[in-house]
Amino acid sequence: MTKETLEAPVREKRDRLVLRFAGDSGDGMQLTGNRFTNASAVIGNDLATFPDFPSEIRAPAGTLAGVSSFQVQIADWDILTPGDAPDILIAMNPAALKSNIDDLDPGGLLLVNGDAFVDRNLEKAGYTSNPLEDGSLDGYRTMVAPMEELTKLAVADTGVKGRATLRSKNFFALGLVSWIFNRPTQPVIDWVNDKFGPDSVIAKANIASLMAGYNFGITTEEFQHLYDIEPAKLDPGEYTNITGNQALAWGLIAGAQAANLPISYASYPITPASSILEELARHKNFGVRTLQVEDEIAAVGVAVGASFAGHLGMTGTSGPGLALKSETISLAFQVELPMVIIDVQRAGPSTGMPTKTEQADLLLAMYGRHGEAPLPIVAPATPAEAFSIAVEACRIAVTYMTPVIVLSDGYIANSSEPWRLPDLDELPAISHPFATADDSEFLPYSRDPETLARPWAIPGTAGLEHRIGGLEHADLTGNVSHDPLNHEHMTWLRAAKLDRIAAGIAPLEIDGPESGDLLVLGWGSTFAAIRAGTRNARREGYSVAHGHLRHIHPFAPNLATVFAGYEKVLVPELNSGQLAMMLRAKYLVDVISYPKIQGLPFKATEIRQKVIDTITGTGDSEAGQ
Amino acid sequence: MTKETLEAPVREKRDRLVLRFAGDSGDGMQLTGNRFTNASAVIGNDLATFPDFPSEIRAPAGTLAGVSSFQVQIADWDILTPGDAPDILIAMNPAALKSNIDDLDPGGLLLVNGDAFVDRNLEKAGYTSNPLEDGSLDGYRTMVAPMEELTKLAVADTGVKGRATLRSKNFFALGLVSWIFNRPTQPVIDWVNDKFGPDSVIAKANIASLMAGYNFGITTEEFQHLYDIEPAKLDPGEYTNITGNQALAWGLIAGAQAANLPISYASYPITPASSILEELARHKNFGVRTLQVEDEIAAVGVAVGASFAGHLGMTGTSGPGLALKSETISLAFQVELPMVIIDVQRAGPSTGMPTKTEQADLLLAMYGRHGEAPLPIVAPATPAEAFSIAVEACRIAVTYMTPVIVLSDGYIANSSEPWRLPDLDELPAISHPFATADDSEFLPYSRDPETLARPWAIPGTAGLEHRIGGLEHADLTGNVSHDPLNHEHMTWLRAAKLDRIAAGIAPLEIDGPESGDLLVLGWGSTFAAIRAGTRNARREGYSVAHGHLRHIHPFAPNLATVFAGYEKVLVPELNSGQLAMMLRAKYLVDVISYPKIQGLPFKATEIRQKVIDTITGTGDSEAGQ
Amino acid sequence: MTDTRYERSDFQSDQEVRWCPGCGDYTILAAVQNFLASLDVDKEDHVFISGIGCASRFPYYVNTYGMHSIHGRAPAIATGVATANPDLTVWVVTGDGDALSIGGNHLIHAMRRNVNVKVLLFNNQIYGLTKGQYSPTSELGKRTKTSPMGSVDQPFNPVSLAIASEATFVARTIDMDRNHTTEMLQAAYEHNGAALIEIYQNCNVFNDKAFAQLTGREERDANRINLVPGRPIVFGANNEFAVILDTGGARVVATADVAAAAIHVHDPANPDPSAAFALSRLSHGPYGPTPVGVFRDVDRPSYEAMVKQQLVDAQAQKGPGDLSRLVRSVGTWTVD
Amino acid sequence: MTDTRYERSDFQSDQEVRWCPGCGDYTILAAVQNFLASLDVDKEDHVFISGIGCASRFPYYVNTYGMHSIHGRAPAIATGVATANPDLTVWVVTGDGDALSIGGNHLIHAMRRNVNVKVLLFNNQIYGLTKGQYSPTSELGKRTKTSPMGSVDQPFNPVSLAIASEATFVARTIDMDRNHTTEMLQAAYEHNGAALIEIYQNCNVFNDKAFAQLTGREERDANRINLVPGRPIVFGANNEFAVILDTGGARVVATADVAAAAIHVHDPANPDPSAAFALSRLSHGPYGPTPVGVFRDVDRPSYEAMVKQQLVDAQAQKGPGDLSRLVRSVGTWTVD
Ligand SMILES: Cc1ncc(C[n+]2csc(CCOP(=O)(O)OP(=O)(O)O)c2C)c(N)n1
Ligand SMILES: Cc1ncc(C[n+]2csc(CCOP(=O)(O)OP(=O)(O)O)c2C)c(N)n1
Ligand code: SF4
Ligand code: SF4
Ligand SMILES: [Mg+2]
Ligand SMILES: [Mg+2]
Repeated sequence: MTKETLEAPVREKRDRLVLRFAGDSGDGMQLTGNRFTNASAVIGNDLATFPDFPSEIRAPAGTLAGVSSFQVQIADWDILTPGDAPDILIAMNPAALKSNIDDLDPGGLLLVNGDAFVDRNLEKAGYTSNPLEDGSLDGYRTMVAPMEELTKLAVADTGVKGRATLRSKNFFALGLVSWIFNRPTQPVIDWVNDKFGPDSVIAKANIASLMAGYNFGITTEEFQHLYDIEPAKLDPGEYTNITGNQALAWGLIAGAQAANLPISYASYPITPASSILEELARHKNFGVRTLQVEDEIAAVGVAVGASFAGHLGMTGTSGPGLALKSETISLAFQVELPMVIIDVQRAGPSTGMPTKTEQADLLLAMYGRHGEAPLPIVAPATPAEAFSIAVEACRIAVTYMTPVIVLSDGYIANSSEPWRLPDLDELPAISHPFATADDSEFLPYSRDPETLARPWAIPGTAGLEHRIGGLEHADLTGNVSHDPLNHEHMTWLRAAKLDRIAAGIAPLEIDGPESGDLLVLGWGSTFAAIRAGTRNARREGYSVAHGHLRHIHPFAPNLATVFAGYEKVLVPELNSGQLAMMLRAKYLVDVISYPKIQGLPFKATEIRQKVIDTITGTGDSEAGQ
Repeated sequence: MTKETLEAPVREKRDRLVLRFAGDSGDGMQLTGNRFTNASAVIGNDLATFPDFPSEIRAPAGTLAGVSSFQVQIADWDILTPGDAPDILIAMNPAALKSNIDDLDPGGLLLVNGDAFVDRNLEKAGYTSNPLEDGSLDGYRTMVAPMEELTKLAVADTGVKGRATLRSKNFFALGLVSWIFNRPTQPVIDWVNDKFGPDSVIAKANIASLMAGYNFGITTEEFQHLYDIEPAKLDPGEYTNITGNQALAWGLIAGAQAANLPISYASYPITPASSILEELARHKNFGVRTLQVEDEIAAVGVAVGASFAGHLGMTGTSGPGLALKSETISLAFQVELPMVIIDVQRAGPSTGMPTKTEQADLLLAMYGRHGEAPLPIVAPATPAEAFSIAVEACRIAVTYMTPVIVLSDGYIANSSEPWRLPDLDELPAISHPFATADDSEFLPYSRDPETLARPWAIPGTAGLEHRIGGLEHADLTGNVSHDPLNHEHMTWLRAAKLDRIAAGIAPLEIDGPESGDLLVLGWGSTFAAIRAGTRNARREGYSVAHGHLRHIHPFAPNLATVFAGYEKVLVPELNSGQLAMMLRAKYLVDVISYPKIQGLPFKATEIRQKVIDTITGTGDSEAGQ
Repeated sequence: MTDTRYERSDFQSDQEVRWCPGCGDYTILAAVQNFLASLDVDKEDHVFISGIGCASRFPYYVNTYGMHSIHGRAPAIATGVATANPDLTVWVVTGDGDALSIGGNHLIHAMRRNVNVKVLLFNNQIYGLTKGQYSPTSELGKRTKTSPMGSVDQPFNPVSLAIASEATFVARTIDMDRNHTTEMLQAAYEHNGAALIEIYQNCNVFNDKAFAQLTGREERDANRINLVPGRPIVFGANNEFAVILDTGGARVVATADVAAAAIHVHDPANPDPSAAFALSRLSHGPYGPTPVGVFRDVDRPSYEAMVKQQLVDAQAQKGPGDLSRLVRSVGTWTVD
Repeated sequence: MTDTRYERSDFQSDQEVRWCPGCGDYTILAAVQNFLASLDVDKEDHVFISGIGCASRFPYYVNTYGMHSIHGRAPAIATGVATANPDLTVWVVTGDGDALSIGGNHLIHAMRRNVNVKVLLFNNQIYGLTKGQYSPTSELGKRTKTSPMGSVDQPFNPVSLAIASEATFVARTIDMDRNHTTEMLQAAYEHNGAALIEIYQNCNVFNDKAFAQLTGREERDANRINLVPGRPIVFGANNEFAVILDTGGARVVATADVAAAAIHVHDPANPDPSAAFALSRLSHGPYGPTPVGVFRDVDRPSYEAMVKQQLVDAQAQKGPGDLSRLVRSVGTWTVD
């Protein structure tokens, strides 16, 4: 079997394709998916990814609970979501097949690691007969490759031994898929060499497997149906592929740099927020101090102290951690220090489903503090947007001297998409209200008339010595005060900052007609599904528009005007209707809540269907929240 | 000066009078007020009290910051509030005078401890001239008594020495006031003997001072204008005078007894909740276990453990503590164990004004948990009602297997009122869903079809061994599950408990017409002021009714119907409009919020005025929240 | 009831065990299940409370009552269980992060109160569940995802900390040594009051071989110091090393270099914890000679026993609680 | 700049001091203000962070930078301040409840990390601010509002606990002894790293005379053990008592009964904390002979110094942070 003996393969051109890699947690599916994504990015496809981990703990190999998957959509146009259902499924073992096959498009391509379909594994996955043999896969284009056998042969000369010989089988799969989709192998090879060192046994084994898979594709008749996807017509510019947590971390660095402030980021590890700490810890050369501390309360405490000392104090966590931080955030609010607080939401309540996504911490962020303590909240709509949202959070925190909450979620955190690099020189400078001493008495609670920010007087500055604290204090002087009218005054004054922030927010932009039957209003990670779903419905002739909030508190000031243009308002959320509740209370609009609480993102098709049902009055979509 | 030489004093009959005792924190004003109240209760007056502490720390003697006061209204009819402004002010020093005189009714009676008006004290209070001499008190009926001098003389033979001789001067004042208001001294004497032991020096000194004050009244011409207040025409029954925290503690004991469950109450001291722990700690003979633990998180943790082990786990705190408990409450919710959580609200945010009252933790109680974790919330309207609300909280917790939050506040906690003792035998039995083993497989997340309560299987019961936890779990079995549809199902199932609870709640009762211009809807400690204010307005011909929520979550099912009867709805709250927000969102009614955020309760006159303004459309009352 | 009425399988739940293959948690689970089966305690009287972490999955696998609670709070929850029902045998399973990072305060307070709970602290010197960040027992300079340039945090010595928290029972064992683990479980079980067992546990995924010096065939003889009550502390393949205690603390010396009488005789029952503390300082992380065994085992009334006694005393003094008297206790008046 | 450029009044704020008359906090405040005035440190470089409690009102009265934060969290907040700006002199003022009850975890972690903060723990063995509940240092059996039948909680020994938390500096002093307090402040100030000073502080309202055995005219001579580095530990009016250390711990003996060489010579700089720990056990609450002075004072790099060094090293290795390179670090492609 040499190249020459083969006929030229069929090349089918597609505008988009959805792939899902599925295997055991130990099979390296996330890595495989990421490398495939990267190779696709390099040749200019647009893409969106969705990694899905089994649960927070490693399950025994081969079980359903241990299945890990990574889905990516690649396209020659500006796609938004990682796709609803895969066109191609790569299944590394019976459990992966079992838990993913139902999602595969009928007629879709199924690529299977045949070696894994032995009795023991079939049993672990709960199969009573071998699906590769019992005809149950007849609806799909199924291709079975002896991936383990071939990997073993491929790595024979590289020096790996024993169990490790099988470790590279994901690279075999990647090589095969690269051939089918006409992806270059060089970016993968470069990455492997960079990661493991070109002389390492592991690099050699991975590369040998990769090429074995690729060559297996070339040489096997079965794989002669190839797909081409042209580079996407993205806006001109320089792109990189980025996950939400990475974008957030970089955005924090950029925001603090724009404000000319050092970062102190204190955190306690928690899924899915840990990788922000991990990413920031790698950039100490930016003057970023990262502190892994004893718990979430300490983390936000450290951030308060750092901000008091003139740093931009930051802390990041997920829901359980945000709950724990409540009391200290209330202090930060009361002493009016800048701070960025990140909550990468996951499915709750309690420990819930820690690796799954949800948007159910919104009301905790809004109201989860004792006393009257309103805080600004912003939320990125996509992984890449987390960069600019982080910068925006820094801007609000420093400009208005207030803690700011960023609500991201597990989906945004781990998913990736191409990000057009912004012109970094054009990031707006953020000016911080550092106080300087003059002859007059220093008043720590005097205010900038425009922003209502109080002056930030940094320890070490002569002449500005002062004390702050969590007790109610008199306007201007900050001296402890239990005066009833002062308390009322201060309460409204602190709340008034939100109005000032609102005044500085861009109006909400609408995708679609400015008036019509239905406005779909979303926030956070539901963006892609809503945008795709509403556009699809609009193409079918429905009068629907999409608005997406980046500022959850305060709202963009034009929101009431926007509402006025539509018959109905639909709010899809990955919670029981939390934003819907806020909107109903504030605008007295009979917002229709569309909740999904499955630990999974919306699919574009779900949104499209709900849009149509809502407009036509079918389905159960008329129920209020 | 013997009795005989005197003319018979003038006796004026009044239907109600408001007294305020004011002095230094060290002067024992709370004790004095309480004893006076008790003596009034014993002769059958209706009454309501309002203790007001200076701040959480003892300030230097004689300063404005150190002033402590106790207000009581006594009446011969069913009054509701401690009164808006005092008719009689007892001022023990210049600072007490200065910070209270503005509240005294013009023409009111002012009783002053003249000995305290020396230069040093005047200066500390910020007086530049002596108000007893400079004519500034001319508008009042002022009576000055040399209380310290006379106290010293009175206690000369009792054996007290040195500085301690002056300690009893509050009893002198009490004796004098007892004379003026024709209160019996015996209840005070009994109490003193009981408290300090009849043979103790301190009891002797206090009693000597008390009688000296009383006799000073008899013998001095100045005090010949006396007041009589007849016993109130209260509903027949046996009464006691009770504070909110006492009522709460007793109600918890009663509720647990009704459920036939032992109490484990775990808490960490915090103003104004500490006295619940202190009260319960005194009743170990009821089988009440009280645990003072290291912090609020441990407290709620202990309660979770106790409930798991088959006790009725309870915990109590104030706002900062509730914030800290959030994460663990989420666990209690997720594992569906019964628990009573008390939040005695105080003015926030952060440490705020710890001794002042506020209702600003409502949304924290509603939403202060990550993920979807809706909990029932109940709130007492008056101090005495805290008893039945505590019983109700126990009922809901045990019947529905859920944590329940009780929202009290500092005003209710410390105020007292006469409480007509309920027929304790008629307290409804609460049946707890203890599981028993049978042959079938035990399903820890099976449910009572009516209440949706899961079975409560107590460690130690053979055959019911099972594991629960904070991870999402499968319906029925409780095994860890990350199944998307199961998560959605469980989320709605847990939420559905609230509907079942709603079905068991009595409809909201309305005081006043069932339809009309205005409904004033309140919750918690604003009851008395709203009831009095609305009744006064109604007597003046305004069409206004008052409804008061005891169940904040879920709402009484008839609420929507009630709203339909009125033109407008006004919601007065000691916060920025938190209940108003909830009502607007749920009912899309343009509720008008009337916030007061001063650390003080509403006054009846404020409510009356706001009612009139709202109905007539004057004032700024038309602004929505 | 006989001593052998249970088998290990009686304490195995129907849930699939989900740790990484090779994880030290498996051995500990087996040891505990076997130990439970050896006891004459009804299985429904055991309660396992855990926090969050790999170790904290433990209760799911033991067929008794159990709660997989939240991160760091197990000692508080267990306090609630034990105080409510002192007849139960309450176990806490926790990790080094769970017990010493977020849960440090609850742990030290449970120790000082002497709540009758048996705390099994699986110390793998890493955060396993969250995938490999350093923990409060990780060595200084450790490079992990969150400390790419090395950790700058001095680690805790859990045994020292527990002793200073007024613990009445503190021991250490190693996952790989099933017999020793069982001995420690037995001693903790027999102790009346709070008991902490630090179990060195290998996380073969994120911190493999952390305890190699104690478990490695070549290293272990030279490093493992067995603490045996009433016995002079000697160790090494041929007992060539000994431990002496002087005013400078505990030190390892060559047995040959000291008089037999100078060798420290281990006495965990000494009310003064100073010697136990000094021994705990021999190890700071298992780098070099490390004592295992019971460091401290002294008597003090348990928290729940005292709580219960107060209820009994109160009833003896005031009679059983009478609600109708209570509500009348501050005086009443009657309106007709 | 001279050594005497400040007066006490420079460190007095314009806020009225609001403790109960007679409270031990007044003396400590005066000692600290005088001490600050004696230092050659610009007053704007001091930062006082406190929690909640009577003691925690302290920052309001000191005319430097300060924060009266929330209950128990001062060590964490101070860690943030110190790490952000190692040039500041950071003080934590806390109470026995604030530091050891709700704040216990932050305290022990600050100690092990060796954050360069000076913790002044005002131990009055009671909750003052909340009006007299027992605290984690209250003696067993103490009757308070929340323990009407007596507390059943074994108290912490703060010095033992700090030593076991890997603290590099631990001392104890008494409010009434201004000179000794100042000495301890000086020693803590000079120490590079975390320093804890337990200050026995009389709460004359809720726990009066708790320290009478150390301050009472008749009792103090027989009970106060002064720890002096390099000196044999003897005490009593005529040095009639001595402290010896043996394998059973520290003990008080009659000086006459032992050889001079047997008396323990105090060495706070000993890297092994065992002797310091043993000495800490002499007191458990000030009931009987109680050591005051510096128990432990050893060198270890401070947390913030190491944090800072890593920034310097990172810059040396990778150059100063370049945002435009960062965003390109995982590869880019260009669309025209
Ligand atoms: C409040 C909270 N914070 C953080 C986490 C994330 N988290 C879960 S386990 C863990 C640490 C696990 O380490 P350890 O206790 O040593 O257990 P191991 O996994 O090593 O057995 C962390 C940080 C959480 N679940 N909850
Ligand atoms: C979260 C929280 N819980 C409880 C309290 C109430 N509280 C304030 S100070 C204090 C204890 C004070 O004791 P300590 O720290 O010993 O200080 P002291 O008043 O004795 O100086 C308590 C329980 C609070 N303010 N915040
Ligand atoms: S991560 Fe480590 S501790 Fe956790 S299960 Fe795997 S090997 Fe065990
Ligand atoms: S209560 Fe005690 S500690 Fe607090 S100020 Fe008064 S005397 Fe001092
Ligand atoms: Mg661990
Ligand atoms: Mg104290």
